[in-house]
Amino acid sequence: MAVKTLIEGVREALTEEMERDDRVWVLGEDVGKKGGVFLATEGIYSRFGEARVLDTPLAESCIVGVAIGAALNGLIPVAEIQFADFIHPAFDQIVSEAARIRYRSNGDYSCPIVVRAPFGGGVHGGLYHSQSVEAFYAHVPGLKVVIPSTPEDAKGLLKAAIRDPDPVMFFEHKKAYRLIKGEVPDGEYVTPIGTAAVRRQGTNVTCVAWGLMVHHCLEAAEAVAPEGISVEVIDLRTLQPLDRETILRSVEKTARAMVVHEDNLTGGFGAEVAAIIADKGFEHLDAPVTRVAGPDVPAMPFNHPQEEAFLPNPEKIAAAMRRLAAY
Amino acid sequence: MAVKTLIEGVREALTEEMERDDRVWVLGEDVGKKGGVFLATEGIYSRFGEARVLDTPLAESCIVGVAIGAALNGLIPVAEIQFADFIHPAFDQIVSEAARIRYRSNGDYSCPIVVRAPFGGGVHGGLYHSQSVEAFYAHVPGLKVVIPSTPEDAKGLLKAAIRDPDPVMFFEHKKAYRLIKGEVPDGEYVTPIGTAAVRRQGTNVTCVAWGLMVHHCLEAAEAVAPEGISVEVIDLRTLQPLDRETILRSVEKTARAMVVHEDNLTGGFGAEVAAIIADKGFEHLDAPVTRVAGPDVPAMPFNHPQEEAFLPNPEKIAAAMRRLAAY
Amino acid sequence: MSEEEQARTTTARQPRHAALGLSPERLQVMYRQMVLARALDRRMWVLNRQGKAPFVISGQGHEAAQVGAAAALRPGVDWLAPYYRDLAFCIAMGMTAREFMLGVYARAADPASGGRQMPSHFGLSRARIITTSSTVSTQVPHAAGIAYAAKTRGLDEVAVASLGEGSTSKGDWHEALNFAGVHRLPLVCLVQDNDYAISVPHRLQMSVDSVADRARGYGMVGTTVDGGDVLAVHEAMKEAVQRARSGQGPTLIDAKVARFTSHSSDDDQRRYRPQEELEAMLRRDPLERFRNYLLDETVLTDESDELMQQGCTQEVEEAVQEAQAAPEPDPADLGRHVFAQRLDSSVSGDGVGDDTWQSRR
Amino acid sequence: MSEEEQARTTTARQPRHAALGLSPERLQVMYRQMVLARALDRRMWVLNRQGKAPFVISGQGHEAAQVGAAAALRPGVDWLAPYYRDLAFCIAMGMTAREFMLGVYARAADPASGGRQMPSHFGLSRARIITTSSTVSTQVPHAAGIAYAAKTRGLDEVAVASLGEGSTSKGDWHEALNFAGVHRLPLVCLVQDNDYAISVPHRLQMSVDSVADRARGYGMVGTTVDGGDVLAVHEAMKEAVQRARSGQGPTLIDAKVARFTSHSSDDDQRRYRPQEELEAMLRRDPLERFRNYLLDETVLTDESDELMQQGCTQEVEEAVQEAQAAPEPDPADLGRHVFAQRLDSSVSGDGVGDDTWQSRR
Ligand SMILES: Cc1ncc(C[n+]2csc(CCOP(=O)(O)OP(=O)(O)O)c2C)c(N)n1
Ligand SMILES: Cc1ncc(C[n+]2csc(CCOP(=O)(O)OP(=O)(O)O)c2C)c(N)n1
Ligand SMILES: [Mg+2]
Ligand SMILES: [Mg+2]
Repeated sequence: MAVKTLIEGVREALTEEMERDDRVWVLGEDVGKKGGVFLATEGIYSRFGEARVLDTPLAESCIVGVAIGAALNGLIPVAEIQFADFIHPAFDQIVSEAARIRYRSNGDYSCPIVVRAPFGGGVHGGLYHSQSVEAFYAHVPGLKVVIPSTPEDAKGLLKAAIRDPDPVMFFEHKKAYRLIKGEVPDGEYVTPIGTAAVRRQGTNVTCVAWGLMVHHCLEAAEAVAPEGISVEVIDLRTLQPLDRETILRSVEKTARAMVVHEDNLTGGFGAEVAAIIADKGFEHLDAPVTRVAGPDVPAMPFNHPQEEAFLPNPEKIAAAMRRLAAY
Repeated sequence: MAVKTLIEGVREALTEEMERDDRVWVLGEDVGKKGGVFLATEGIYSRFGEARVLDTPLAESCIVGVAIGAALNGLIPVAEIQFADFIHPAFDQIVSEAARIRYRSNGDYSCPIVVRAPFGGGVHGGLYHSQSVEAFYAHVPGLKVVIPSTPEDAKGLLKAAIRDPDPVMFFEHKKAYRLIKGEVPDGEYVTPIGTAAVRRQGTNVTCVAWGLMVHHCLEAAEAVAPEGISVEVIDLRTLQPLDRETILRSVEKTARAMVVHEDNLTGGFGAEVAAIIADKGFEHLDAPVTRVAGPDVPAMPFNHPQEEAFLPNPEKIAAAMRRLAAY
Repeated sequence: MSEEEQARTTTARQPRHAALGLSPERLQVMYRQMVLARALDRRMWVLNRQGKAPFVISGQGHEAAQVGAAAALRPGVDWLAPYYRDLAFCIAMGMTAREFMLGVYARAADPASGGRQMPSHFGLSRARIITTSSTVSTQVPHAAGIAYAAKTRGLDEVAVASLGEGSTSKGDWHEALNFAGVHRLPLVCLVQDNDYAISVPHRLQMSVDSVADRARGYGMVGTTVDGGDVLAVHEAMKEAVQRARSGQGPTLIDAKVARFTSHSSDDDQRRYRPQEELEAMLRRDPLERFRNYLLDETVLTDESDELMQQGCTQEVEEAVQEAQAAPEPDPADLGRHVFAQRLDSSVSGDGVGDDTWQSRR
Repeated sequence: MSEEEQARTTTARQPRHAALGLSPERLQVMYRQMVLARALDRRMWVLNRQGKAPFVISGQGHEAAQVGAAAALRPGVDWLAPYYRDLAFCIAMGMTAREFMLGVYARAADPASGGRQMPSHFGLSRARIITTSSTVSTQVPHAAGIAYAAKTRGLDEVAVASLGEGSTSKGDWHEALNFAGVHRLPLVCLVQDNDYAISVPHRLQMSVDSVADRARGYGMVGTTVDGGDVLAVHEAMKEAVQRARSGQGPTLIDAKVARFTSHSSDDDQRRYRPQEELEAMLRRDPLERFRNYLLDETVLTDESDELMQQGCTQEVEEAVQEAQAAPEPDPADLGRHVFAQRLDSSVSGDGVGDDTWQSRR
């Protein structure tokens, strides 16, 4: 085991999978010589060459559309969208095409592609380099949506995504890329898509999160622990398919639930988690299902004070934990 | 008052607003001579001419993008997207542009456009002429999302949308176009965006819906009434801004809540409504917050048996009402 | 070859088809594909009027362009990313009448989608016809991706993207053609320009007479052909395929065709097209034109034609009978093929809406 | 005109600028715009190294193209849909140094966005510079819409869309140019081709040397110009504007420029551009070139140049001081300008995340 950053986990997964299977093909803007704007693909171009690591034209719909076509003809494309904010032009190709290839052909065709994109804020990205987009895609049947929060998972889940027979949206929190370090097992492993991880055991409050927010929740949980509030933190890891069992089992124990995400509140994926708890976990609930999320403004401003004001952080989360525990 | 169809309400609103204000400009595919594929703009071309009713090239992103630009230079564009299923290519222009013009310019610019699109199934539309897309847009701050369920509202809300200083997504259930008839007031009126309508009073169950589903819920409510189940049916009319007060006031009374939509369940707008109830209405709740929705398949099949199986209908809704009342 | 033909070839000009390397037998096959497609298409409208086919979208008037193009391809090797008017194209690539009619009836055995999609939303892996949506132009980047994979994997395969002229206005078309040009992919883009996108006329769709004028901007060859002339289209396509296979990159072909029917069964083109235009158009039937050529060249006789027509009618009738009798899709299968494996956790929610579905899984 | 100049004009050739109708005074204004833009740009990088400007994106090397183009426009009448390299363009259209620096510092008084956007995301209604996002090419349909409104409202206004060559690969670009061609709109699309889109070289972006080759396919005129030559760009733009204003439709101009700096402060172009290429490029400074021309034509002297440089430096310093001292945006304003009216019902949810925000509204 060695301590690595989250982005190293991503890079290792790509490299190992490209070694393992020569059908794996990386494409995107600046993924080649430059190694990607975050250097997620650094060294991959020099190792595998232009035929397997393609700097595409600046056209997101084309990137995903070409990936779909290439998958139909035997490649396993891993497309990088430079920022999640710029995935919107590819919305149609992802939602109406990739997600439905198998369904609409009644199983005659399939679409094993991965679409990777860095998301999230707190890096002075402004309105167009900070967005969270997971809620859009988690609403679309036919897509899997994966968001790792640790280097180990980044590697294991990306490997699973590349091996998955269906399209996987793989979102990487850009602030977590270098901030989050952790042990990465030596040797080959794959982390199955579809199971949440309980990152911290607790008995009073269930706190559900994904991506960087998991770490904020853990910090908040530590902050309230001395006050006698015991928080269980669940890292969803994959939003679709969603591990409802782990969530509901925890709520059964704690009777209090909250969801935390960076995306704006209304219609965020937290709504789905809250709705499931309010339905399937109702009989166990002793308090309102709470959400901590970005406010309903179009996106996160560039300037520091407003960026700060937008973002959920350990203090804001801890305050919500206290309120919930005291209900 | 005269009895009219929902699509007549749409057409009257367009005609009257174009009469009232010559900045109002209709654009879209086939909106001209043909009068739109559903004839929503029938007669408008012959009345106002090509300069004010433009058949655009087949390019949805262009339709919305051009509408934004025209709005910046003094027009009030009402863009028709032929089917909500084909709005996805315009996702970026709607989400990253229209919704943010005001916010990102700190109020220096604004974007008074309306984007109309027929949505929904039950008309043998198959995978690509049946979709519900409201959840995507209701998640985007900066957009208003309006879905009328009656001819009166279709007219009054569309007029309000055209007069609104901000971008409004206006979704019309295509099966409701001719199926739903109702009184439309004579003379000028505008229905304000942002308030729900209680379509039926009740004391045992709160049932929240929008679009065609409102009518299914009313039918279901009648069906269970003889069994002593009194259902209050709320027609949201606008999803964004959402009239939380009306919802919560009703739940306070009934202590039981359900949401019905045609869109697939996971991440549908019903999740948001359920989450709000589970939070702000928690202390009043006596039963799980229930959702009746389309299943999590990529879209509604064309063939009749599977289309039927997909769609929520009065029987399915009534069954859920009974279960909820009996909890 | 008949004696008369041989005489003619030796004594006078070489017939056009011979110059293209098309044997009389090949011509007969092509003609039959057109006849069969037309017969299926017409039958589909009858079914629509009978209330048996709720939705019809038609290829009548486009057959020469499609069959001419297909004749330059190798079924099962080359790929087709078709659009909804490509009935004749798909027939020529290997789709059977029966397979098509199963789609018209939206039967469980419909190989394109198991009855999930509207008719004419083609797809058949056996024939390398990819699955298509209704959203126009989305298939063009797919074709580019297929061609890229072929090139990078060293496979001798050509990908054809087919679409209408209106659909070239979409961003996806541009993005895909640009990509294909950059990588000199083995791709042919066949635009079937029938002058209308539903009701929107050519003049409101683009400012050039031929979309092939755009080829140069993508660094590719562009050709405009009379899409009513099966041999002209074949010639253009043959050259394009040669170019693709020899590493010389993509081609953009603009075939001028005629849309005989309304856009679909939901449309009435008399609302927006002048009567004279419609009449003039219907006089220019590509099928007639090919028949006359074949009769002239004695590749066909009135008798053999009659026989072929009958054969096609019968084939269509059998397909209709079979499709009519075939079982409808099972509502229990609504949840199949969302993913490779069924995921219980993706099946969620309450209400009978998805209870129905869940209960049968 | 100086005596010497007059002598030259009468005795020999007419100077290029005179042929274009540009007076020496106008040239001086243009030169000053370039000098000021360059000075602001360089200062911004210094601020970045000092940790005062977290993000920088630069127009150095593009100034001649921008100022040459702007000189053909009427500020306050014609519209600019700019992109992030258009500092000199915006200066020439009427944005002040102070306004720009308020954006670099993301201050509350930043007129483009109140500090919400990254620097160089221009927007200034007073100068008819529309608000822009980071998402490339989205502004091109906006410009088309502006031009359409101008045309349909009978206004004598021209819309200019400005973008990089990489951004022409996007669907929005195609869709907008097609639309503009169909309606012969008063639009000019200025592509600033600096050979790279971040690290992606021209050869992987498109298969033609000049994107102007695509003009014909949109039924419009296309020109390729040396974007390092302010007068050449001006000439092309002047013609385009005349065309637009006289109802002859849109023009596509491809101006070949050089990207002197890395893509942005987050990039290092030495990673992907050869050293020789960088060195050769830096020797071709459009600002130098214009200065030499002006010195040759005696529109400028070393002394007047020195004075102008000093003036610009001072203007920049004042702008920096003012911006530095200006207040930051108030977190309480996070929720402003989502809609015209504040909507209480759109403010929802729990947790401190939006409590903070809600509490201050
Ligand atoms: C993206 C998208 N927008 C709108 C539609 C609705 N629609 C279906 S066919 C069609 C016209 C297509 O015209 P063209 O490309 O010329 O093909 P044709 O039908 O004339 O052969 C339209 C607008 C669609 N299918 N997809
Ligand atoms: C749709 C979209 N995708 C990706 C990006 C990230 N990005 C910002 S600038 C840029 C390169 C633009 O290149 P070009 O158009 O040539 O302009 P240049 O920067 O060279 O002037 C990229 C890829 C973006 N802003 N928008
Ligand atoms: Mg057409
Ligand atoms: Mg560039």
